[in-house]
Amino acid sequence: MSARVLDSYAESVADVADGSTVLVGGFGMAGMPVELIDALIDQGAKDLVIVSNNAGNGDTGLAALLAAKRVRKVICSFPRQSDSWVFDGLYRAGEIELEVVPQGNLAERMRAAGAGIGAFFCPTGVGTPLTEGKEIREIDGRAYALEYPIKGDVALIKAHTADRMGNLVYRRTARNFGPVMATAARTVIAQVGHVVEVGGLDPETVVTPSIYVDRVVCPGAQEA
Amino acid sequence: MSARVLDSYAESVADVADGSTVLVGGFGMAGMPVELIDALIDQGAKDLVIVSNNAGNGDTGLAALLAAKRVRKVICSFPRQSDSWVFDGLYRAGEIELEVVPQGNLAERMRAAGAGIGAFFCPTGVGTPLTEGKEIREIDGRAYALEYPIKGDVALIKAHTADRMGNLVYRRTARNFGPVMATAARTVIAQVGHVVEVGGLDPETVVTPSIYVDRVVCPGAQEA
Amino acid sequence: MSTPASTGTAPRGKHTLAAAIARDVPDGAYANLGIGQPTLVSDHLRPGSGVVLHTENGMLNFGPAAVEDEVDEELINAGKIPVTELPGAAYFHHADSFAMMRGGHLDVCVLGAFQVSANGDLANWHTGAPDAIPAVGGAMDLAIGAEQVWVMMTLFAKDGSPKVVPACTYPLTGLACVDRVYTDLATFEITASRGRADGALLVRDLSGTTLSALSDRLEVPVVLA
Amino acid sequence: MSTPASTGTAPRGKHTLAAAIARDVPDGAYANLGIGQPTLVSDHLRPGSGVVLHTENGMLNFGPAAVEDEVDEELINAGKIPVTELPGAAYFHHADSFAMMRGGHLDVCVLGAFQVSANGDLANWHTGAPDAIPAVGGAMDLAIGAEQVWVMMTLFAKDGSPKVVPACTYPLTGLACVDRVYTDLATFEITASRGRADGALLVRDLSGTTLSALSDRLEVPVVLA
Repeated sequence: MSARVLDSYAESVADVADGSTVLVGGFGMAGMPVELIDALIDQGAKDLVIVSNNAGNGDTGLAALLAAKRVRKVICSFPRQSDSWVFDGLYRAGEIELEVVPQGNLAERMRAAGAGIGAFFCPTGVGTPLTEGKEIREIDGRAYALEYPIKGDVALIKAHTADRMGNLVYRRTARNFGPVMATAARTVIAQVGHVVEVGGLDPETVVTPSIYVDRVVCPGAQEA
Repeated sequence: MSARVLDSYAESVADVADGSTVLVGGFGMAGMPVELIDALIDQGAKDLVIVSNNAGNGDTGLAALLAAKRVRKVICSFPRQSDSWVFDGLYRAGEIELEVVPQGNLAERMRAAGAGIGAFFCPTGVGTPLTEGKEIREIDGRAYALEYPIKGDVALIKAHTADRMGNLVYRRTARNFGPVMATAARTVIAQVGHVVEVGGLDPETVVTPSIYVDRVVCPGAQEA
Repeated sequence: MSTPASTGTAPRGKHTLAAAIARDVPDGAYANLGIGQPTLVSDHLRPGSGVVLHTENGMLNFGPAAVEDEVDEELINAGKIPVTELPGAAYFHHADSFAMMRGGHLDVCVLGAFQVSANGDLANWHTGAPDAIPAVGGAMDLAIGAEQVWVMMTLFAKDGSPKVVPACTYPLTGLACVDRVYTDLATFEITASRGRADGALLVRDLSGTTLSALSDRLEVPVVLA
Repeated sequence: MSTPASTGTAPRGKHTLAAAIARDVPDGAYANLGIGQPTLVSDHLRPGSGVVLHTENGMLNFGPAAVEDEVDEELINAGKIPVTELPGAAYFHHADSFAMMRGGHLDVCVLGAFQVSANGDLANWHTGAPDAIPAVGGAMDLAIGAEQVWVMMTLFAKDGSPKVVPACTYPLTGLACVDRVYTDLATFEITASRGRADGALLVRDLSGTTLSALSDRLEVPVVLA
C-alpha cells in the first residue's frame, strides 16, 4: 500500500509493539536513523530484537536503547568496538542475547526474507564456530551451510530523498543496509532529509521502489 | 579485471568456445543484444547452451542462431510464441533440448550463480511438473523446492551507456535480465549505444558496476 | 467483501467483470495484472485510486498502452505491449522484480486460468496436450507471490465443463494459491485455507444464474457469502 | 611469482611489506584491502595501475583518506574512515556488495591474520579468549570470496610463536582459503590446494633470515620457490 508521509518521528513509530524484531540501518554513522531510534526510545517498546551491523556506539542511538533495557537480543556482525561499552556491559552481565552473523550473511539473510527465499546454502563461515550446528552440504565440490531468512516486524532506515509515494534514493555509502532492510520488514519506516513531489525522482535512479516503504518521515514535509 | 572497450562485435565474441553456456539478455526486443548474437552466428561456435527468457522470434537473432544448428539446449521461461517457428520446428524434430524454468527462478538462479550461493529453497513451482524430481522441504509451514545456480561461460547483454571502465546504465524496461546476467558469467560482453569517459556516469546511478564487465562493444568508441 | 451476494440478470461480459474486479482493488494497492483479459482491469481503475501497476519485466507504475509517438520499444509490459511511464515510476532488474513478487510485496495479482480447484490450486500455464511445447513465463511466480491472488475467467469452458473443479486435471501452476475467482456468472471466495471445515466456496455477485443452478453444474460445494 | 626467492638483509617493515604486496597486485585488478595494515597497500599502488578498490560497505573505486573539507560522514570505508571518491566509482547496497565478494568477482583481497595453516586455513577474527565478545564483521565473507586471498602479517607473534602453523589453534575464519602469506621474514605460497603432495609452503623473498633458520622455527615444511 502507498506510503504515508509524516513529519513526526514519534508518530511514525507509535505502533511498534513489545517483542518486535526491528531492523536498524546504518554502518557506522552513515545511514544510521538516529532520530527514529530516539523516537523508539521515547515510545517505550521493550523486549525488542535488534538487527543491525553493530550494537551501538557511545551513549546515544542504539546504545541508549540498549541502556534503557529495551532490547532482549542483538543480531549483528560486529558488536565489539572501542566505544561499545553499553553493549559490552550488558553482555558480560548476561542481560542481553547476542547472535553474531557474518556481515554478508546478515545482508543476504534479510535479502532472502524480502525475496521469499526459504533458505539458502552459503559458503561463508563453513568450518568456523559461526556455522556450528547448521546443516552443511557439499555442492559441486564446495561446502555450504544452510542459512535462514531474517525477517523484521519493523525496519528503521535513513535515506537521502523520498518522493511522496515513498520511492527512495540514498547518498554514497549511507546506502548500505537500507535497501535490503526495506524489503525485509513488514513495516518500513524511512527518515529522509528531503521530500519531493511525485515525479521529482528519476525512475531510472530509484534505489528503493515505493512498494517497500510504508512511512516516510521528514519534519516539515507533511504540510507541503 | 578492467573492461576493454572494443568497436568490433566480431572481435568481442571471437573466443567463444564450442559447448559454451551463453546467457543472452533481453525481454522481447527490449535489451536484446542483436548485434552480438549476429556476430556469434558469424563466429561459428556450436553445441551451445543458450539461457534467455525466450527461444527466438521470427528468423533473426536467437532464431537465426538456432536455425544454424549451433544450439544444443535452450534454458528459458517461454519458448512458445506466435513467431517461434524456428524453435518449435527443432523441438518437435527432437533436435534441441529444452529446460523450461519459471521466469523468476531463471533470474534468481543466475543471481545465485553471481552471488556465490550454492542453492536455494524457492516456493515457485512447488506441486507443479516443473519441480518434479527436485528436493522439496517444508520450512516454517511452507513448501519449497531446492534450486541450483545457472552459471554462464559468456553473457551477451545490451546496455544504454558505458563508461570506459565498464560501468553500465540501462534504459527503461530494457534493463530486465542484463544486470543479473552480468554477475553470472565468466566473460561478460556488453553492447552499448554510448561510451562516455570515466567520470561521465554518476556513481549513485550505476546499475552494473564495472567489476562485472569484461568487454564493452560500441562501434566507433575504440578510437575516441 | 462485505457486500451481500447480489443477483445480476445476465452473465457478466469481460468489461463488466474487469470493472467489478477494479472496484475491489483497494486504493493505493500495488497490483500485477496478468497478460490477456486481466489487463482490462486497468481501464476501470478509478482515477485517483492510487493503484500502482507492476510489470514483471522490471517496472512499477506504468500507465496506459502507448500510442503513436509514445511508443518506445524499451518501455514494454510483460505482454510485450508498449506502455507509458507515470510519475513516481521505478525501474529495476529481473531478479529484483521477481524478488518483489515472490517476497509477497504485491497486494493483488489478477490472472487468467484454465481451472481453479476448491482448495485454490491454479492451472493456467499448460493444457496438458501431449504435443504442446511447455512455456511458463512468470505464471508460477505470480501465482505464489502476491498477498491476494485473484482469477478472472469464464466459469465454464467452451465444451460446457466447469473450470472451478474439485481437483485440477490440467498441470498445476501453483498449490492452494488462489484467494478469489471472478467469473461471468459469480464471484467465489476460496475458503479452504481459512479454516472453513467443509471447504465450500463462498459465492457472491450471482449474475444470470442462481445458487441452485450453480450447485447443479459444479462439483464443488458452494454457499452464499 | 616468477621472481626467484631473494634474500633481503633485514626483516621487512610494514611499509616495505605493503609495497611488496602492491607490486604483486595485477594492473586493473579489483581488490579489497582489509582493515588495519592491509590498508597501507593502497599507498604503494603504482599511479596508473588501474587497480580498483572495493569496500564492503557498498562502493567500488574509492580514493585516499579524506582530509579537511573532503570529509563526508556518508563516504566511509569498511574501517569507518572517511575516504574520497574516484572517477568511475559506483555505490551499491550491502547485499549486492557481499554478493560481489562471495561470488568470486574480486581479484585480490588482502587480510591480516592471527594464524594461517599449511593448508590455507585462516584465523583472524577471534583469539579464542573465553571472555572475549565475538565480533566477525566481514572477515568470513572476505576470506572465502576473492579469487586470491593474501594475508599480511608478522611471521611470529610477540611471544615468539609462529603464526604459520600446521593447524590453527585460534577459531577459524575460513577453511583452505589463503593463497599467499606476506610476512616480515618471507612470502609463502600455500600449495595444498594445488596438488603439491607434501603440502610444503613455497618460500620467496626471504628477508633477514635463511631457509634453514625458518625451517628450524616453523613446524610446517617449507621449500624455496
